Amino acid sequence: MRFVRRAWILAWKDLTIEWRAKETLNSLFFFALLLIFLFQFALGPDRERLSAALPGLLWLGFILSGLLGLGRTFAGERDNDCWDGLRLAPGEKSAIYVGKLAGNLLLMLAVEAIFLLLFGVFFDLDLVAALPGLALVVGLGTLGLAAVGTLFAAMTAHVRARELLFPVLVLPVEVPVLLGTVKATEAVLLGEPLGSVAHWLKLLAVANVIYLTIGVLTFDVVLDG
Amino acid sequence: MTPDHPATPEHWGFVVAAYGLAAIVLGGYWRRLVRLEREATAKHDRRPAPPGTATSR
Amino acid sequence: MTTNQNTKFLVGGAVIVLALAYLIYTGVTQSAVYFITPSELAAAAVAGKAYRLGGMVVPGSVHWNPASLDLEFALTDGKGRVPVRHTGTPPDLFGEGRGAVVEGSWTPEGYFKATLIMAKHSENYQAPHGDPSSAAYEEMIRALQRRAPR
Amino acid sequence: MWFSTGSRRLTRVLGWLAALGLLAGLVLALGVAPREVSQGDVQRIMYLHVPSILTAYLAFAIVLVASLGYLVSRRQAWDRWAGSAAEIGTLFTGLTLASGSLWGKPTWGTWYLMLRGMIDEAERRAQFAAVLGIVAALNIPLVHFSVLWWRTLHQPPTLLRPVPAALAGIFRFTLGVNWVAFTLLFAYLLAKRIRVGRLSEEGLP
Repeated sequence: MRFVRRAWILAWKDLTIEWRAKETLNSLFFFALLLIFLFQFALGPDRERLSAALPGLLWLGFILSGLLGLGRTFAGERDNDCWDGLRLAPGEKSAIYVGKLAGNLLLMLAVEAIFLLLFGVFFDLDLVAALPGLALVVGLGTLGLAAVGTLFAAMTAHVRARELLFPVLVLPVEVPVLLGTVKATEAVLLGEPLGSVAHWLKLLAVANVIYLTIGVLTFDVVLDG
Repeated sequence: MTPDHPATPEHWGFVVAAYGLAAIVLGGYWRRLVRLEREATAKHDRRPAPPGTATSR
Repeated sequence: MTTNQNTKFLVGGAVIVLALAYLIYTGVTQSAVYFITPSELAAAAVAGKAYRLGGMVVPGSVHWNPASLDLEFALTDGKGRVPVRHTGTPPDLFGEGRGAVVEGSWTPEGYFKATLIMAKHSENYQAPHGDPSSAAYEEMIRALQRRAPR
Repeated sequence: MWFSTGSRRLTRVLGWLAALGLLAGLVLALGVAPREVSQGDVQRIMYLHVPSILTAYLAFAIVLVASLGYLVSRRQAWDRWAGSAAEIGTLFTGLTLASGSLWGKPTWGTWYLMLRGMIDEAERRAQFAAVLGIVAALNIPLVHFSVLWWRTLHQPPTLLRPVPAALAGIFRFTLGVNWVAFTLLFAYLLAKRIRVGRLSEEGLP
């Protein structure tokens, strides 16, 4: 219970800071808007090409905005010299990981919801029908992205060229998550039953279990480094 | 590859290219290791080893 | 390494091993390719909607113009028959009387516009020659849905 | 650790065994093994391809174990094992690039080494590399299945599919000899790489 409370306090702190300044949320919102315009320019008005590429584009948007947000996970602690505060916090260090992860997850889901809404409006998607399936797939994929991203963000926080190294480290790990989510999103948008992508959902679930377990087990090592 | 595609000389070319590339890559790495080992041994032997270096930490 | 930490690592390791074992088990017993059949499409076709459609290429229905790359054929499951048009070269294993899965959309003009053709090769689903019974087609559709084990 | 200066002779023996094995494997693969009926002579690449990827998997398993060993004991020797095995594992995955069907796998070794190159301080480098090594090694089965499933729907490349069904005796024997030879070569290179790392003392790049 103390573990959950510690994690919650940290997530609450981060979300409060974010809510007051809205720094990340605002810039990510405009980033999403910009990406959608870019996609439209890049693909032209051909509706068929658009609908075929849509699941990939959607995840490209999630990944790009997610990486931007995740890379800044520990920016506050680093820039304000509070890193030692994290290190010296009493109790299980993995509570810090879980707290940071929860904060990231909420922020990413918020941005993705806005993104989806914009996609629905611009590309004329039937979001209501696909919503339950889409929520499951997006939730699983985002958790996989955030679990690795939060761990690696702590790892690269004090490495030179971290802005470059962070995405280079995260993206190759996310290959299975990306393939799975794109395929599952495609099926959901086509109106296929979730059972048709059950193997992908299992893969995503297994990936999440593995990433989360590694994160919890190794976070104290990463924080000390 | 269906059975009605007979093996053509290009296929052998492909095989030879793959094995040749492997030989070059592995051989190159091996030679690099040998060179590094020679250099490291020379450097290692030249200066008196400070206490504790012979065993790894 | 305290005992507390040891337990943590043991439990974590066990969780990871179990998750991977489950994945490998799932991976070996693979699931099916999902598509709708021509009769299902004919029953409720929505123009402009994207579908994945699977069936047998009707013998004698393939017309290909190598100059314009226009490909026309029909897919059937014994009950329904859907005309398909595609621009591009047909894949290697594509052929009359063989199974194929196409991705694309149903057009208001009354044909299926395919953006992707996937042909699968397997002895299991040769055309039900001279046997137009629905049982033979069902067997072929089932074979087509099966993922090729590698 | 195990490969102290005294075992240089063992390393040399390992090297000769590997050379002999590779020679035998090559003769079997290109000369003795018959032409495979459905894929033709190009199937002979499999005797190079499959042992390479299996050896790479062995290397990454060693990275995983050595990384865990480092985190538990904090001994630099474990880190040397992890870094050396990763380097040679990347080399072997690189060999399979030529036949080009296993994309996604060769990449991770490269960025593992990249992270090592970017951190100067030895202890922090070892810690982070250990965490990354664990993540990357456990990710391999996930990558394997995702790439496999992705490709089974979109036509898999016809070239270089494993020989279907029961692999006939001579094919299996050739493959086995090559696999053993590659494993010996790997052990030899690993021993040499670790020795170089220990002698140059500044740890691994």
